[in-house]
Order: sequence, then structure tokens, then C-alpha cells
Amino acid sequence: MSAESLILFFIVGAFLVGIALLFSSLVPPTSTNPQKAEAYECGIPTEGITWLQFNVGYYLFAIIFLVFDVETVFIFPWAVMMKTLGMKAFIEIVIFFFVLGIGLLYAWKKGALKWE
Amino acid sequence: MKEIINLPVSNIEEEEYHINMGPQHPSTHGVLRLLVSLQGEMVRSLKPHCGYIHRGIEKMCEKDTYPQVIHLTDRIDYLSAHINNHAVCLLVEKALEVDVPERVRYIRTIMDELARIQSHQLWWSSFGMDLGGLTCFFYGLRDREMILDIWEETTGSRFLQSYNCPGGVMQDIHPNFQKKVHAFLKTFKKKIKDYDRILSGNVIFENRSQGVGILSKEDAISYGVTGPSGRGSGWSCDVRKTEPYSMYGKVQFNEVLRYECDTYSRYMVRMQEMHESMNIIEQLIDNIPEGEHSAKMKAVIKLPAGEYFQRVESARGELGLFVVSDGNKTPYRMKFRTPSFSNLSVLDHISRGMKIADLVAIGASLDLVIPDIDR
Amino acid sequence: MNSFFKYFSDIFHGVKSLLIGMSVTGRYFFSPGQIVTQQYPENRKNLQMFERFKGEVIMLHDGNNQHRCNGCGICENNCPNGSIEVIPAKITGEDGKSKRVIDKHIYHLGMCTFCGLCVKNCPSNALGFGQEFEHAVFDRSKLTKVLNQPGSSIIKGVE
Amino acid sequence: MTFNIYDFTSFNRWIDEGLNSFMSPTWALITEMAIIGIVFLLFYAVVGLFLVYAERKVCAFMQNRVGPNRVGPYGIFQTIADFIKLLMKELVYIKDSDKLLFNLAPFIVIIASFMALSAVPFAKGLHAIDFDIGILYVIAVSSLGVVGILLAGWSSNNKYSLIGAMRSGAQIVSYELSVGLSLLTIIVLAGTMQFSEIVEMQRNGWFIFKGHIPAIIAFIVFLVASTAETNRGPFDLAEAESELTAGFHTEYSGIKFAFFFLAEYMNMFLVASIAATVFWGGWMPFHVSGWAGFNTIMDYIPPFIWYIGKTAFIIWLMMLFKWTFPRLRIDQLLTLEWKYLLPINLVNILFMAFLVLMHWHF
Amino acid sequence: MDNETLKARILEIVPEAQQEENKQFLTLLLPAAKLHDLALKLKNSPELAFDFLFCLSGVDYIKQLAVVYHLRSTQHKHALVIKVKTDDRVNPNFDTVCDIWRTAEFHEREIYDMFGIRFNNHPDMRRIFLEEDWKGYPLRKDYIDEVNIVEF
Repeated sequence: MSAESLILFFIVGAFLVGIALLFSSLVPPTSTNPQKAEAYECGIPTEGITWLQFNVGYYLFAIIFLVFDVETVFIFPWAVMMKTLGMKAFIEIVIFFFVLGIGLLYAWKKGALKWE
Repeated sequence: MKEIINLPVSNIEEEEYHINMGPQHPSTHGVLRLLVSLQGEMVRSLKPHCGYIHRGIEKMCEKDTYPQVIHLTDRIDYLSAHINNHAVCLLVEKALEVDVPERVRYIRTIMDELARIQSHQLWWSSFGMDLGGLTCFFYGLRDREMILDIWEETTGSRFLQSYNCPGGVMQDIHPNFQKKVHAFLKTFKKKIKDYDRILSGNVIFENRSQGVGILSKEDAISYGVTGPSGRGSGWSCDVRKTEPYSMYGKVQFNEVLRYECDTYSRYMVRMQEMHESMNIIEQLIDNIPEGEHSAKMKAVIKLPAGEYFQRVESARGELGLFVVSDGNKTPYRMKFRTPSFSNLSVLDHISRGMKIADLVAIGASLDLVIPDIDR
Repeated sequence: MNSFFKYFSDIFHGVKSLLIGMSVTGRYFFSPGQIVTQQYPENRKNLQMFERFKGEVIMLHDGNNQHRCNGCGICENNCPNGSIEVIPAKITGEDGKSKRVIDKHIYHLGMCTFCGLCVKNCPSNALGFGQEFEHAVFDRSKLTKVLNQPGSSIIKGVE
Repeated sequence: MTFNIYDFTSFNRWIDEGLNSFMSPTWALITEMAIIGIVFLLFYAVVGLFLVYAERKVCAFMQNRVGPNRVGPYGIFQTIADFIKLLMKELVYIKDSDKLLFNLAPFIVIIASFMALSAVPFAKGLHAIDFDIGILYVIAVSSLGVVGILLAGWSSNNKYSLIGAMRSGAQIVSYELSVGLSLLTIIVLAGTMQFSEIVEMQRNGWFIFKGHIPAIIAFIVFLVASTAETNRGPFDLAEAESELTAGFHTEYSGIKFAFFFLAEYMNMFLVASIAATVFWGGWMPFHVSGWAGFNTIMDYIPPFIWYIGKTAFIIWLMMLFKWTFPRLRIDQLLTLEWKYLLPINLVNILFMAFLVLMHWHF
Repeated sequence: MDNETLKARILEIVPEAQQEENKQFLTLLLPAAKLHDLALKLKNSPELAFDFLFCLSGVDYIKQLAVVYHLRSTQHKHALVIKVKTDDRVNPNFDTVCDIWRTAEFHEREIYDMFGIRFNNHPDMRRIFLEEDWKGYPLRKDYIDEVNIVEF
């Protein structure tokens, strides 16, 4: 089978969820109750709004991740072709990794790898 | 650039995030509500809201006679029910100047230590569970079962025994008691090694608990954090040592102290205490003297008018019992100074600036029992 | 340099501690040993409670449907929860004297906390603890029981 | 036509030719797709249900318990009963939740795991799609599932869920790197990203033996990182039940909750099969060069059994992790990735490349 | 420090203190106004060093409402009981000691909850167990609750 048939798996997956949701929304008995629709917070009504600006503390991680993820894309072709490219490419990739490592070390020393 | 600097600070303040942990929350171990104010994952402050299971035991005590009070004390800190009973009995005996038989002292001390072990076992179980290691929970409960069986055989109940009574104990120990306690000690000495292997030495656990929830000795004293939690801060506050009662003055045991002041040290104190408790039981179990299981008491117990105070070391810390008597058969005022109540008050102080996950670990390390807070 | 070695020793100790932990669960996986789980409804037939087990308060009756309770009411006074009500009756004995006997010994199981004070303080050892523990009923009023069996009488010489 | 359990290629061809003989090629393709779809749907459901049962039983043994034992012999129908129960439960809608995303999240989670499943080679010739960039594809698709979790947590209008979602966000941006890099280590050794070729290359020795030290390190890193990617303990911070009650799926009820549950187990299966394929030779039997007799005996065991056995072992390892370790804290999760796994991984790739260039591997 | 010297030392600070009879502890009855002052000195003077407030209870003596402070020194191992009383049943109040012993914060809230005794300068003077709108103070002797108390 070809890669186009991926669409099949997409459809089958969606079908599985869709049919079950449909069944579940039609067959089981339903009862409405305003308290049922409350968000669960250990039995206490929620105070304040939920979606407010949130200090997640991993923006820096996201940025470092972005850097590394892009770099991984560069590594993939080399990894596949490494045997044919030989020693020269290896030395080049060592230099590339060295630069990456310096970057990581810098971020580490700067304290970017800390969840605040 | 200037605008960015001049952003009002109050905006950031408003981004506080309020979350209710409890009353229906897996890590509050009962119906305790903590209103946690968060900034991201960081706990800025928290307010405990208790009283969800306040039963007014102090008021109920005012209508009960002294022997009747005992069955209520079981329900204060249900995990150290024996010890709570013991406190009432000691107070009544002290006030009436009754001398209880030696056998009773032995039995009570052994029962207290068994209660301490099973309480710590359950604490260990739930500690593991709070940190996400569910397996610990079942190991702890499995081993606790043996103690409950020993109790059931002697006292008839597994949990709320009401075994002590003023002057002695309700009934003599079962003939199998000593044999079963020996069997328990033998098994548990092997099993407690598993506890260390699966949790204490685990690198994840160490990282989760070390340096978390620092409680200095001064704060521990000021907040009245007694028991293993206080001893984890290096405060020698064991009532069994400072004011020995029953057999504690005569047995050899160490007061476990640790000085790291964090969750890990509170954890290690309890682990060590289980060993010490087994040590105490071993010294006593073969030497229980023959004799009556109860002293002769009057049919109606009346305490002379006055004020009495009795302290015992429950599994969670110092249990203080303050009784004002007006000479009647019922106490005029009975106040329980329960350890968890004071231990809870420190939670806000030591969990500030920690993460939510740490808050759970700290709460578990303080070993709060909610009925003990609410009474 | 020191921190460099610490980095690797940390990894080593961490992995070691994890393996030790896994060895515990792994051992139990292959040899669970004695499983303490009670298969409750199945083992009902051979389920043996301990003899002192406090299931419920009962009045001890002998083979002749006779008990030892004379209706003194000490148990009622001793009960902290008011779960016992003693309703005495007066009967005229053979010698013509009227004497106090028990009419109904009412026991509210729903209020009982099994403290054992009634059993302990009964002067004539008329009460005891039963082994029954399956008390669940659909109606709360069914938890109120009369302990003296119908038609029972007091054992002679107990009074 | 004989049915050969050692090589499904001829079987596939037989079906293909059979269908083409009485249908137009278009209809034959559609029929084939339908067959594949149904087979995978059934497989997905059966494996999902079985894994849930297996986990409950395995953890019960580890915890000295009995586990499910009421429904059917040894409780084997327990998960089916659970599934029916969940199917029959009401779907509760939450006030002020983002309805679209709230309903979309289970779709994303399931579809991601379903699509990733398409690349797994179960036996020789028994795979749906044999990509030439198989590994890259799996890495890409399987990390989509975490997006579903992020959406689920965010859309619920629940504070616990939101924190869970934020945590899962941090998890995505961290552990994906390690999964990719540890698989890269093997790509360096194999020189290809196609699963069938990777398996074929392990005919004379699995990569974990061929690549010895770096391959073992890569395997451990992959196991840790993929456990984190599938949101399983000890990395289940997004649903940390003792802190966030149920984390991202707090508000999900009935069958919607079941899908998150199912997807988690399928992701575990998926990760285990990738690990089995890449590191342990997939369906390739265990061969020792030179032991001709031994190798023949090993060849008699069908490839599917080899594949399932290896996968089951890795799944068991992941269960062992979950039921032994306490949960990490969010900053420790990130520390583990950025300060330990990532540097080790980077060095490990170079180490592996060096080995390959020097022909020091077996 | 034994009880006699202790008593002398405290009488130096608060001459109005009266001793009450108690076999166990040295018990002193103080005028409410001097409470905070004395508490501060008890905690801070090195030879007294009462750093551990191990019980804080309210008592309703019908005529009076009282608060009892059980104090101990972890350093010198001596103990002391301080009692303050007030005749005011409508609006009883004392000075808080929770800035001296932090554990008092919760205990004082409990006393407020159960006896209605207010503590001045307390940072968070709310009910701790009961609801904010609860009427009356349950541990007072004259408290009658028709709804919740079952009479046998």
C-alpha cells in the first residue's frame, strides 16, 4: 500500500471515535442538572475565571526545543547517509554537535533549564 | 521600552490562580479543604478550611461519663485510637490517684506501639500513593493487616477498639496475643526492608522529598509541630522521653531525631520510629507480668474538682488532654490538644514557594488525619 | 571536574536505586507469596470471625430459651449513645411478690458504636457480642432489635 | 495457494490478485482498504482491551493482590464489561467549556495513535504501509497525541485540567527530542529509516547486540523518553491523580474518557513495538551466528510470535516502571530530559557513528 | 527554674497575678490587659524562654469566660499555666498571642468559633470549623441548638 492510504487510517480512527460518540450521545439515558455541568473542583464552585494568563515557566524550554528540533532535522539526512559520506561528514557533524553542545551548556549555565 | 517597565505590577498580582484542593481530593486524606493560591505551578499561599467533619466531640464529652468518653476519643485520631484512650485513662487514674497493675501498663504500652506502627504503615502507604507510587499503598496495607488481626483477636475490633478503660483494659489479652505479635515482628522486619528498597532509597523519591518543605526547629516549636514532624526538624519533643508514662520510662529506646528539616527527614523519622517501636515491643512482649487486667475502680467515677492535664505521644505528635472537672461524673470541659491541628497550621508557612507536587508531599509528610483536626 | 564526576555518579546511583526498586516489584510479580485478599462472598461459608469479634450486642440465651437479664437498666445507663432501651415489666412471682423482669430489651444497632460498656458492666453477664457482621438493610428501622427472644424467661436464681 | 505464517507477502499478493480477478481495480482497492480498515479497527480494540486487562492483572501481581477475577475466568472479560459500561454512560457537557476542542481532543488522540499504528511491521509482509521514512513518520505522528491531551486539558474549563495541559505541553517540548535522537542512533547504524529494511538488517543479529554499548544506552533512553511521551507513570504528570485529581481528563466522562484511556494503552503498545522493531529485531527470530541448528529451531517460531513476545516484554517493562516508581515533579521531568537524556543522547550518537565508521559494531 | 522562683519572677513582671491551686502546673490568673506584655517577656527572656504553647483552651465558667494558656520551655523544661478571665459574655475579647507563638493562630480561631471570644490584632479572626453564618457559640454552657443536638 502506498503512503496515500494514510487517509484510510485517518478515516478509520475518526470513524471509531465518531460512531462511539454518536452511540453514546443517543443511547444512554441523560438527565440534565445545572450542578452536573459545573467544572469539578473538589466539590467547591470554581472561583474566578479559569482561562487567565498563566505562568507556565517553560517558554525558555520551548525556545531551546525549537532550536534542537530544527537541528535534529539536519541530523536525519546525515544519519541515513552516514556510511557513504564517511569520515569527513563525521568530523563535520562532530563540529556541529559541539556547537549545539556549547549552546546547551550556555543555556544550562544561564539557568534557562530551570522551571520557575 | 519605557512602557514595558512601567507596566502596573498589580496586573501580575491579579494573575493569582485559586484552586481548591479538597474537600474531595485524593491527597488531602479526608475532607480537608485547602484553598491554594498559585502562580503557575508555584504555591503562593494556602488557606486551610476545616470543619467538614467536625462532630463536636468536646461538647459530646461534656455529657458523657469518663468511661464513656473513651469511645469518643477513638474517633478523634482513628489511627492512634489506643493512644487516645490511653490519655483519658491516664488522666483519670492520675486524678484519682489509682495505681494500675503492672500487667495493664505492659499491655497498654504494647498496644500503643502497635498502634504507632500501624499508623506509620498507613502513613507510608499513603505517602507513596501521594507521590504516585501506588504499589507502596498496597504493601503498607498488606502488612498492616497483621496488626489489625492481632487487635481483632484481643479487643474484638479492628479499628476503633475502645480497649482501654479507667483502671485497666476492658478484657485480658487473648492467649494467642504474644505468639501473633512475635509472628508480626518477624514478618515485618523482613517487609520493612522492602519499604526502604522501593521508596526510601529511590532516586525519584529522594529528589521529590529532599529540600522540600523546610521547617526550622524554631518554627516547629513556635507552630507547635510535635511528633515525628517536629523531630524531623531536630526538636526533641517525644513525650515518651520527656514525661514518661506507663512503661516508657523503663524500656530502652532512642528518640529518633533528624536535622535536615525537610520532607525527607520527616519521612526518615517515621521509618526509624517503626524500628524503635518494634524494639520496644520486643522488650515488653515476653515479660508481661501475670495479674489482673484492671484495677478496682468505683462504679461511678468522679474526678475531684480542679483542672487536669495529660500528655501522651500519639502517632502524630503530642496529644494533650485538658480537663476541667467540677466534681461531677462528667467532665465540665474537656479539651483535646490534637497534634494534627497544630501540624496543619504550619502547612501554609512551609509550602510557600513550593510547587503543587511539593505541597502534596509536604502534606503527606505532616501525616494529617482530618478527624484529628476537626474533632 | 568534581561536578563532572558527580554528574556520572548521580546517574549511576540513580539507575542503581531504580533497579533495586524494580527488583522488589519484579520479585512480587513472579512470586506473589501469600495473598491476603479475602474473596469475601465466596468464602462466606468458612469465614471464621475471632471469638471476641464485636459484631452486634446480643442477649445470651441458653437451650431452654432462658436468659439472665433482670432488666436492671445498667446497660442503658452505661451506653454513651442511647442505643439501648430497657422496658421492664412487673410480674407476680410464685411467692406472690411482684418482681421486676425484662419486657423488652431494645437495641438500636444503628446508634451503637461497639464500645463494649454494656457487656462489660452487665452485673449478671446477660449480654454478649454476636459474630454477625452483615448488618446492611434497606430500612433503618430494621436496625432496631429486641434482644430478648419472644417467650424467653429469666434463668432461676439470677435475679 | 498455501498459507504461510512465516511470510505474509504471498498472502497479500493472493488477496490482491483474487480481488482483482473479479473486480475492477478501483473497487478492488476500495475493498482492500475496507478489509484493512476493519482488521485494524478490530486489532486496535482487542489490543486496547487486552492491554487494560493485562495492566490490571500485572499490577495486581506486583502489588500482591488478585486483580480482576469476577467477570469470566480470571476476570478476562472485565475490560469488556468496563467498556460496555463506559459506552452506556452519559456524556456530560461542562459549562463554559470550549465545546469544539473538548470534542475534538479524543479524535486527535485516537487518530494519532491509529495513524502511527499503520507503520508498524507485525511480521514479514504484514504491515499496512511500509514507508521509506518510517521512523520519522512515527516520531511525527505519535507526538500528535500529546496535542490532543493539551487540547483536552485546555478546553475543559477546569483548573486542574489546565495545569495538566500546561504540564503536558512542557512534556511535548522535551521528550520528543530524546525519542528522535535515540532512534537516530539506530538510524546511524542501520543507514535507513524504513522499518522493513531495519528489520531485514537484523537478520544476523539484533541491533541491540550489534551496536552494543551505544545501542543499549539508546534503548534505555528511548524507553524512558517514550514512557514520558505516552504519559505513563512515572511521567504521568498531566494526569497526576494525587495532585490534579485526574488532570487533563477530569471533565471527560463515559466513552470520551475511555478513548483517552484506550489511546494511552495503544500508545504504549506502539512505543513498545517501535522499540521491539528498532532495537530487538521486530519479528526477526533470535539468531546466533555459527549455531546453525539453534537458528533453525528459532526460525520455526513464527515471526508474529517473536514480534508479540518482544513487544509484550517491553510493555511489561513499562508497567514495571509505572508500578514501582513515584511520580516526578515537573522541574525534575525537565531536568532529566535536558540535563541528562539530551547530552547523553548527543554524545551517544557520535559514539555510535564513530563505531560504525570504525566497523567496531558486530 | 522551679515553680517558686518562676512565680516570683512573674510576680515581678505582673504584680497583680494570682495563683490558682493546681497540683500539676503553676497556674496564674492574670488581668487581661497584661497578657500580651507578659507573654512577650515569657517568650523572650532567656531564663524563662517559654517557647512552646502546647495547649490553648477556652473554658466557660458560666459567670466568666476564660482562656487557658499552657506553656512550656523546651530549653529549661519548666511549665506554666496562664489564665485570663472576663465577665463580659456579650463581647469578650483578649489580646492575641499569635505573634508570639504562631500555633495560637489556629487555636484562637477555634476558641472564637466555639466560645465567641475575640482576639484583638489577630490576623484572620474568622470561624475555623463552623460556617460563617452559624448562630451562637457551641461550647458555651448556655448554648442550645434545637436542630442538631439529640437529647436522649
